[in-house]
Amino acid sequence: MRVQIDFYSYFKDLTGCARAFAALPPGSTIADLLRHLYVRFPKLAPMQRATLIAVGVEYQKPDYMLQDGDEVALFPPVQGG
Amino acid sequence: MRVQIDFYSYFKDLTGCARAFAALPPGSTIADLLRHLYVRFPKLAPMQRATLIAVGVEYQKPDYMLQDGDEVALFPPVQGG
Amino acid sequence: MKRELVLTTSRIDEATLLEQRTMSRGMGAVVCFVGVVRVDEAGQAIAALEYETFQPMAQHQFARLFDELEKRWPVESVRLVHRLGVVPVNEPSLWVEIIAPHRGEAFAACQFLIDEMKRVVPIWKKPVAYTSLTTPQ
Amino acid sequence: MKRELVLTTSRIDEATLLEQRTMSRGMGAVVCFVGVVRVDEAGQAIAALEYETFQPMAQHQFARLFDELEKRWPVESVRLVHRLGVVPVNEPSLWVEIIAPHRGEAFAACQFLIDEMKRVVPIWKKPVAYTSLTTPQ
Repeated sequence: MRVQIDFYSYFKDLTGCARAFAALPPGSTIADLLRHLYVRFPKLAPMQRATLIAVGVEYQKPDYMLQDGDEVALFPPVQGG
Repeated sequence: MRVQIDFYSYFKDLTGCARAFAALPPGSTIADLLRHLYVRFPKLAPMQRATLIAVGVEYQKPDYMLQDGDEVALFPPVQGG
Repeated sequence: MKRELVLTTSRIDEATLLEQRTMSRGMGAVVCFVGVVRVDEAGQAIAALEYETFQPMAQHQFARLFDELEKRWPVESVRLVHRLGVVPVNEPSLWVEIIAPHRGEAFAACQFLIDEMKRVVPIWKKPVAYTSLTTPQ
Repeated sequence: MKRELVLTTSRIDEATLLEQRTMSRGMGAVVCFVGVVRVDEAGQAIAALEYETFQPMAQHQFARLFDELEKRWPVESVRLVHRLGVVPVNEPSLWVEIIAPHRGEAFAACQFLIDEMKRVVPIWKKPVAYTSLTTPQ
């Protein structure tokens, strides 16, 4: 299956892109996706504890099971106001 | 000595006047003044526990020693806003 | 700390107060409170509230509260307008604005000022009923 | 509960927002918060902040917060404007207004909304430095 990953704020600078795609085995979770991304974008790895993850417009946890076509967003803590 | 007493809010209705004067022996306290006023204006007496007392523009306690010419204000709890 | 205190029988003009706002470049937070006369006072429909004050004492007590505010928080500006006399339902009786570097201190200072005002500043209100000639809205 | 949410790159026009305020006769409290870009961000003098959002998610998360607000307090109206893009120092980036029957609930709801926004709504800011061509004011 294939998921889309959007990066926001300085995560775009760390990855060098705003959007990426990943092909993952069926049944993969967000944790699996992160392992994949940390290899591909090593500068993201140190941010792990300060990374927020959404699928669509909802926050999700690492054990969330991804579906084909999911749009995942990865970003640092929010700072509105 | 002689002090001036101003009443505010519904205390004016209870006393029937906005201002009164009292002649008191030297060394009288606010407590002494109140005893005098509760005889003169008996409808004030039941309000005793909800009465605020100022001399000039400062709140004072019953043991405050009055001076000749003091301007005392008596009023119910304040309700600005 | 800039201080403005207005006790007035005129209508509170929020638009003009907004226009007159100034804040320095180090300030990050404005908290504004508007107290408005509600139609129901203690379960009874009213037409207005009538506010009375003992003005010299009110001014003195507000000055003391402003002093206290300045001691507690790094507030750059406090402006407070309290209307007196008859204030019809749905019109503001109180307008308060606090300007401070950060949100937390602006909210704290604004709430402190209103809480303390309601404890020590000699202002009283009494309901003004609808007369028999007036149809309650 | 009336809800208005605006995410915009335009300047926040407080005067117009004030003009558009409506409140019913049972409401007694308006709390308004304005967040303004400060000249010093983390000890460094800046020229502006640049705000970025993930807009569909921001709108969804604001809607969830408005739902929560409505559950917790008898708020009649919530209006929130967040500016995006480059916001110069001394200009508002955030404007929030809460209208409720009483002061306590209006303050609580306003502070809750801002606190939660800063926790869950995907908006980020980055400092915009003075360039060598600009003289810091």
